[in-house]
Amino acid sequence: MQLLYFAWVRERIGTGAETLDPPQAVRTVADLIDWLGGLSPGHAEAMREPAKLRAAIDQAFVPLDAELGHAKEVALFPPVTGG
Amino acid sequence: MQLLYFAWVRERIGTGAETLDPPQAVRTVADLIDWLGGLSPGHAEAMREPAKLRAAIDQAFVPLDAELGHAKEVALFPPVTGG
Amino acid sequence: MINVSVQPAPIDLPAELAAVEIKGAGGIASFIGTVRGDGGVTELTLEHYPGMTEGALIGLAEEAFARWGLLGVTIVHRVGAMVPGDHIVFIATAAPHRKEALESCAYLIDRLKTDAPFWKQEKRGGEAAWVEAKASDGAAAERWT
Amino acid sequence: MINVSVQPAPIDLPAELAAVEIKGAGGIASFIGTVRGDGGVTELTLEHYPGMTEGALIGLAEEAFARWGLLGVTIVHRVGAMVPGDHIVFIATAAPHRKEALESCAYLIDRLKTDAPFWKQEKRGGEAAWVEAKASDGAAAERWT
Repeated sequence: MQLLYFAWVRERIGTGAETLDPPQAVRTVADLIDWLGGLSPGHAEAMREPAKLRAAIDQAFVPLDAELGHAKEVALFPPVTGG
Repeated sequence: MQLLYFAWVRERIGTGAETLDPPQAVRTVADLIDWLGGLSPGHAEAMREPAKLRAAIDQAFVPLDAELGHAKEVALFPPVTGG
Repeated sequence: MINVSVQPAPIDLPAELAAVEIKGAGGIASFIGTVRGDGGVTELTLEHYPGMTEGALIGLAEEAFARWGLLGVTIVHRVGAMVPGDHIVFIATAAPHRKEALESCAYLIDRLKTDAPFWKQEKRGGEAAWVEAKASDGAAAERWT
Repeated sequence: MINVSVQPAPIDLPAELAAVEIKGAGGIASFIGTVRGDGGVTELTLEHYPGMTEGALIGLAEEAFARWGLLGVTIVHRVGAMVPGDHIVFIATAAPHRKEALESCAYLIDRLKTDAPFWKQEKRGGEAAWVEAKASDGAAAERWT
């Protein structure tokens, strides 16, 4: 699974993209956030407050309780601030 | 009193401006329209339907029942269509 | 900063847009009204009431400036003969935030339609006809009061 | 005609404005968002999600196009490093009449703020900070649903 990180999520983790293979038990975006938090101190810092995170699966915004299904690309980031 | 005419009011009367001295009995814009209608066939044609006329006294829009008072400049024209 | 112009010359959009950009503005809204060529219109002539027109536009600009706390307002209205595609009117508003810029721009074009002494005459081939005021313009202006 | 661009280059306002002018349009509304220099901001950096950003903007443009019967929509959003006064975003809509142009332009900037994956980082002197989303932006986007 391709993971993408933006803004302070990217900064805290130290990379904007990585390919990971989460275990079967990781079924939703919230599960993924929980699991990612255990990977490194940087990941832990980035995933510390799930309420401040937003997500997209295959380039479409999804709520954090969305099922990952057969997602190829999952992105995690703070609320958007463009315009 | 300086009279100004615009759009089809000007075209029907045949001039855009004239200086006239209405009698004392002409107290409101509506009186003026009525009086102007008797001046010439062109004036009559222009003043035929007062409901289609709008007016300004000294460059401020006024309703047709407005008193002329000491007006220096009175303009008569159809509803505006700019923009 | 208020900038009002009633002019026979074509509207220089890039220059007008650049002029309304004020240091500190977060949002600039603008509206351009153009001569539509539908219905067979070949020429449009704009007549106005010199003196009163400028006064009316400055009055509207000042009202919007105060009501929405604007940083800049530009109103440029062309008069005389135009052809389809030509720009009749350009309105731009600059504000710290987008809401004020967008609302005041809509306000100005709605109010200009009913409160400024302009008259349009359309030519279709050889036939000239004065455009009649639309009831919808009165309703659009009313919603701001 | 829909024209969407996400670019590091400065926005060429005169060219973009000219491009959205479609034969037959009676009204063109536009909005420019600029980098504000207040609060001591010296630099603004826009990060985005390549691929998803363009898709989101095209989706919004198509939605507005259909909902308001538009003749043209342009959305240009800059990314990368900018300084106060620079243009971040340009939105323009062309329609037969002013109401549709003005409403759809306001709609697009409101929705862009919540529905397109951009993130702003402000620099004040040496200090960099990610801008937090505003609750008012969510409310502004909601009013169109």
